[in-house]
Amino acid sequence: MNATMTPSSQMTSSLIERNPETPITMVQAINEALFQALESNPNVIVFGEDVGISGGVFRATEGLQAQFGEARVIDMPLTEAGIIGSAYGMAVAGMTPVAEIQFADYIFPAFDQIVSEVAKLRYRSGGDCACPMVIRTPYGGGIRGGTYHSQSPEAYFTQTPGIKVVIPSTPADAKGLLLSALQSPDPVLFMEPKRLYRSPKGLVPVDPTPIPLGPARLVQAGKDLSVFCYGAMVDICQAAATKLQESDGVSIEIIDLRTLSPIDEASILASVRKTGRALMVYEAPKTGGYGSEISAIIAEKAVEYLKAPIKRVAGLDTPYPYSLESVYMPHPVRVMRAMQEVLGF
Amino acid sequence: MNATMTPSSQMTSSLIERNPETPITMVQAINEALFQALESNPNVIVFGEDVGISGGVFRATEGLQAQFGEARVIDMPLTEAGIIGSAYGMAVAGMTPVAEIQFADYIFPAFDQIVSEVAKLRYRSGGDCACPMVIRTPYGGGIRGGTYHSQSPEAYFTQTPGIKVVIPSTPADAKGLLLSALQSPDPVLFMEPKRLYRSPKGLVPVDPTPIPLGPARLVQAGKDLSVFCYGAMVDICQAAATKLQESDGVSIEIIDLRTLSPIDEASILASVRKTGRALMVYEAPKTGGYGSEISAIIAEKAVEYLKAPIKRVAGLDTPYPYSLESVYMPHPVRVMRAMQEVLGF
Amino acid sequence: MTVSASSQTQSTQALIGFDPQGEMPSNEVLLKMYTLMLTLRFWDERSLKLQRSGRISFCVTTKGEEATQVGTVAALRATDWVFPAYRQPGIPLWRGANLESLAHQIFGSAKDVSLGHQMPNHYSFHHLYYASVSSVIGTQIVHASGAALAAQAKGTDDVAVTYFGDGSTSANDFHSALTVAGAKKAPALFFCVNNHYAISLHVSQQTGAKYLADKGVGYGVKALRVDGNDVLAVYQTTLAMAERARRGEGPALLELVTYRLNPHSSSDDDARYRLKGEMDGWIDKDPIPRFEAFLLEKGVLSLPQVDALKIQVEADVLEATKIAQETPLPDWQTLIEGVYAEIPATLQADLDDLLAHEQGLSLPHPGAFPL
Amino acid sequence: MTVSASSQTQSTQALIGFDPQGEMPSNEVLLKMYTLMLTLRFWDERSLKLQRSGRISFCVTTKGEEATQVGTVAALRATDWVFPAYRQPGIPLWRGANLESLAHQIFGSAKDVSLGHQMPNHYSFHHLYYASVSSVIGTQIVHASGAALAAQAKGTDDVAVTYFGDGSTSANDFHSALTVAGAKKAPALFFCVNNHYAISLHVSQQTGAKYLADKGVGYGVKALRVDGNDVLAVYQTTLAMAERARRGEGPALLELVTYRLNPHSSSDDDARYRLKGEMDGWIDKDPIPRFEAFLLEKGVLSLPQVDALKIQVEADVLEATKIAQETPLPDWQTLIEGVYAEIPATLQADLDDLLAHEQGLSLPHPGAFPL
Ligand SMILES: Cc1ncc(C[n+]2csc(CCOP(=O)(O)OP(=O)(O)O)c2C)c(N)n1
Ligand SMILES: Cc1ncc(C[n+]2csc(CCOP(=O)(O)OP(=O)(O)O)c2C)c(N)n1
Ligand SMILES: [Mg+2]
Ligand SMILES: [Mg+2]
Repeated sequence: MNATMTPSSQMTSSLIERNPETPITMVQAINEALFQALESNPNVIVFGEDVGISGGVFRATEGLQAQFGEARVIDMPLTEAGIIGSAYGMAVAGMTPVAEIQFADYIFPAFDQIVSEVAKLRYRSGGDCACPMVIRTPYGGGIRGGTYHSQSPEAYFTQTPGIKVVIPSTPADAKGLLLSALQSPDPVLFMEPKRLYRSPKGLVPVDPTPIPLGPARLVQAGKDLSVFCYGAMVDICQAAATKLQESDGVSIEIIDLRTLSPIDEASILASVRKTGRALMVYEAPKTGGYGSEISAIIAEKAVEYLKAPIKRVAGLDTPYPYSLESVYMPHPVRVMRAMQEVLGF
Repeated sequence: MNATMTPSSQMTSSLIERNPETPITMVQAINEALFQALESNPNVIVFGEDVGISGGVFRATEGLQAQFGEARVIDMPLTEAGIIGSAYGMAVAGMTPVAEIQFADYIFPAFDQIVSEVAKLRYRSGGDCACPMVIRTPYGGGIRGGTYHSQSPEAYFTQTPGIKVVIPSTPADAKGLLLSALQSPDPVLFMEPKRLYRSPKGLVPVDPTPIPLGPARLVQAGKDLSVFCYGAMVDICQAAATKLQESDGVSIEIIDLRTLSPIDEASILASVRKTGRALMVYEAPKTGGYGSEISAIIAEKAVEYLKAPIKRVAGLDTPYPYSLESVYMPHPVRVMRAMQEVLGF
Repeated sequence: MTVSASSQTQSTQALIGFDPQGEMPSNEVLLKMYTLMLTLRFWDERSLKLQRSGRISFCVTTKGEEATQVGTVAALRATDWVFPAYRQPGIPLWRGANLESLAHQIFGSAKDVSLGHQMPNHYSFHHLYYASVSSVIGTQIVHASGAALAAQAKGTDDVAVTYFGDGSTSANDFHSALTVAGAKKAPALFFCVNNHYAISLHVSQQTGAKYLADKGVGYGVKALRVDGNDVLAVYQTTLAMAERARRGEGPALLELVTYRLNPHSSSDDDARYRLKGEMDGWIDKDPIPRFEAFLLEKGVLSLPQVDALKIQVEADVLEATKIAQETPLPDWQTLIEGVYAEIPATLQADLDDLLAHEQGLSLPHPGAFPL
Repeated sequence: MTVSASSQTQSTQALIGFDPQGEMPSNEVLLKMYTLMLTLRFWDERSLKLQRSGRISFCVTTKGEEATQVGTVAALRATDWVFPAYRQPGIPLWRGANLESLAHQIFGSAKDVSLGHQMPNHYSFHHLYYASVSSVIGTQIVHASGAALAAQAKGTDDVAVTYFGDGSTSANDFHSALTVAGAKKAPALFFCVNNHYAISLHVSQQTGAKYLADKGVGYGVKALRVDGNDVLAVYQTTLAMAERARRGEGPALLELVTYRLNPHSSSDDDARYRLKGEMDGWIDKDPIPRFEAFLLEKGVLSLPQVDALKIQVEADVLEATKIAQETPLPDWQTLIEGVYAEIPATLQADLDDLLAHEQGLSLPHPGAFPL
């Protein structure tokens, strides 16, 4: 296999030769997971717009077509509905499709296929049919992409029973969770925080090591406040917490939810029952965002433990802006202030 | 105008001749509003699948094409994206489009047009362009429609800034709110609880009398518990409250939200600050439903008034079932038990 | 400036009929085809009766369109994936599904494969390569393109097929499907069952195209118009196009020209929109008497055999629906089965809560609605 | 069974060029067309420079595709609604927008009509009948069908037009748009700017169709292939099809055959996918030198005039971008303006909360991304 590798391909060389002690980027980690999946499972097919000859606009599929051929790494015409609908047909016919939607903002032409078909097939057939697949898509802001290259549409899908929603926040999680998604018997929407694609880097096991879908990740334990976040907001919450712990001597617990749907309710409730305070941080517009659901769960099942209001730091209830996006996106200072408010209640 | 009316048309005769003291159905009220809008505003265009020659599968557009002609009441090809996309173009060009999506379950092929285009046009152009329109669609369960004729997808839209979401619960509200929607400078998704289309009947003013978008409706005042609901759930909450008030001597406030987006936060908070207890009732799957957002608002802004957990009675987190839908849909007894739980906390 | 007509692509579709020189099924297969067409007719009648008497909530029939089902499936392999619309019960029946399993589905009984999760006529027969039916118009079309890509990737010579109506050609996914299959030369057959109506909209209002088969050229997909009431014309054309696809020569769009002899569904009133007089001509073209006459003429069947067959088939249909009618509804636990392969803990907890308190509740249904 | 080729619709598209006998713009209009083409070329160069030096975050250019903009808009009325993609800045400029307003948009400055809400090149000029640009591929196509229906309902003889790329013909809304316009004979013109690439995908991989113009026949929409690098061929064909539509004879699809001479956008590396040698032939067909030669030959322009014009246009572009560059960013209040006609109370409260505490915050941007 080595013999046929194109030497120019970053990925293949990183897979084979890279030093496990050298940190890699999230996009490299994803590329590596896809490579290993294609290599180990002949049923895996990777496809989407510009994923083949050009290696994907973010280079996540770099080198894959050269390695695995045009029948398994497919450049598709410009139709998201065609991409997801095809994934469904492939899955029913026994393949393991990995479809890329170039930006999460462009998932909406495929919304009907995802919400009406992919998410409902198993249920509507009483388990007779199913269509396990992975839909990968970069999401989120912070790259000066404006209205249509910055959205965080996770809550459209977390409210849709039948599809899992997974969001990594580190290179290692990206690889490990993607490998698990590829083994899931159910469809998985795998949303990649594009702001983290190229930095920070992190250590990632070279061998394929799946990280189970489901359990949230305890980023840091604490006793005064529980912060729930995911994706690009994890670093921001950590930055805020670090600052506040130093200045105010408080103890903050940060939970990276990772699998947003189905939700890890037990971890959320356990944390809040311990700390008595909860803060949700997410990039999407505040109203109807994923943080609202966490809030509702806590208010329903742990209200008696609460010492303060449950707060949300999120985007404004507007479409995503361009010139002032750095005001719009949750900022560590804004998160810090919200922490202070909740702690000082 | 009377002269050209087809005598067989229920609607036109009801408009002209009907006794204002005789209750009418919700579908008649909607038909009447559309008739009066077409009559008074030459820019109004009504269109959708089967709305013309057949008068709509629920008969909401009965008689309109015969009265106003094929250029203003248009039978469209089977393309929801084409219907909503056309509405956008019409609105930009100065018309007042009223598009029907035959079932809310079939709004997803038009999701991209609604979420990416209709809802974002004003913002993305900084107010330079806008596309006011009304999208009417029957939604909700209780008619043995199974997976694809019963869904309540309101929360996909209430989380989308830029489009208003309005849901009537009585024939009078249906007419009055629809007339206001037709005057709104912003796009309105007008969701009609199809289970209430033909019963119960209610008194409706014959003259066009808009009911403002925005304010929730106080169905009944109370002091021990606030119940937030809309659409077909209002009657169910009332039935439950009536029973419980009789048996347990409690006092229950019921608020019909009517305009779900933008939300009437003031009414919600005022009510909860008064009663100290909140219950949300909705038909959609519980997770990520509209009730979760209300819960989050209360938990954020009125938590210190709470005497009990904030509860949600909703659909299960599954696609909509067929054989056992009467178990799935919130039932008065289930609502009553939830009221008791919250009251007895 | 004047632009000459020849500088643009023009429609030139002819209607393809039965070719006496063409490929013919064996007598045994001809008999199976005829029996299935009769079965479908009786199944329709029975379903409508059950619906009218309130024993099932809803039904769609396929009266008039039997040849489009039977002629196609008879020409396919049992392992060719089928992505159907809601008007193709003939496909699983051809492949060995029994009437009882269809009956359990329309009653949503405890023995329904789909656990009573879907309304009547939305079957699923994965082991027969017949994928679960959706109500959403057009979505299945692109699934066939995907299954055809899968066949390409696996290197088999299976084809994937899909059925959809005239109205469905306007849906997004008709476009997605033909775009993908055309660009990739995927081995898919697209059966457009042109029954002239999409609920109330006549096909002439559905599109500006002269013929639905004209839609193929814009995707580089071979497209043909076939007499959809001639089961043998359908059979021959399907066979030819399937072989072509298996050889790697690409997908085909077959417009099967037929007519819906019943209302759209049990909720529909077709008197409101049906073109005056149109129906009569089509009753004369009813595919069943046509095929019957052919078989009698060829001596494949005799009149007494026909009579006996009809009695038998009617009895089979009656028996199957009786069994289903007497079967109870599914257990409440089925409400949460099949959302995911494993039941999420929170979902089980929510159901348990219901189970503990509300056993036996039911809301009245306000009656028939237009679906 | 063999099916004869004549029984299916075949592609027969010829490329339409300039007709010396055909309709010609006045010399004044010819000069305006040429000046605008130059302006676009300089605008591209300047934008790229601004992007490369980090003064704007992103740009798309239209190099090579100038004739598709200028030839079409010159043949339209000022009140014909335009629903553009992101590669048609020539339309508002033709209709009187000044370069400064475009410059404010690409800088997202306080003077941007769109209040800095969108990324560069996403203009909106409602008063010029040029509707706000979306980044979502294809959505605008059906907006033109809607505006055309509006013209029908109002009884005017305006047409509505839209621009989109070769890749966009695969998007759902290409299908929605042509389905609606074709079925309703709506006065819409669909300009498909075939620049041979959708980012990295060559048009030959985008569809199985021989020509993109073949896609018209499936909708009953007249469709023509035009030399999109010949501004006068584009002008003449547009004029003819617009007049036809105004007469109520229906919509038209014009495939304007051209070539993208720059990478897809400032984020793209076209060396990865461009077909070897393909570019050279197209550089020879560059629409600007071609038109220039024509005007010089006809004596509409002299060489010294050409040189003076180039200097003037370059200076104008520079001046406009300078002004925008010196303009500050919009006020924070603009963040919440334009979601609805009225600002919801809760939204104002959320912003006020930000204003009270976080004035002056900003996150670093991690740099250029492929958009
Ligand atoms: C996306 C979507 N829109 C609307 C409907 C409602 N609907 C059900 S059947 C139908 C007409 C379908 O016509 P056609 O494709 O010709 O199939 P036929 O019923 O004639 O077999 C419509 C509009 C639907 N089911 N799905
Ligand atoms: C719905 C959607 N999918 C994907 C993209 C990403 N994207 C931006 S431009 C483009 C290619 C467009 O090609 P074409 O229509 O030929 O236009 P061109 O850029 O060549 O003018 C793609 C895939 C998008 N903007 N919208
Ligand atoms: Mg039909
Ligand atoms: Mg292009």
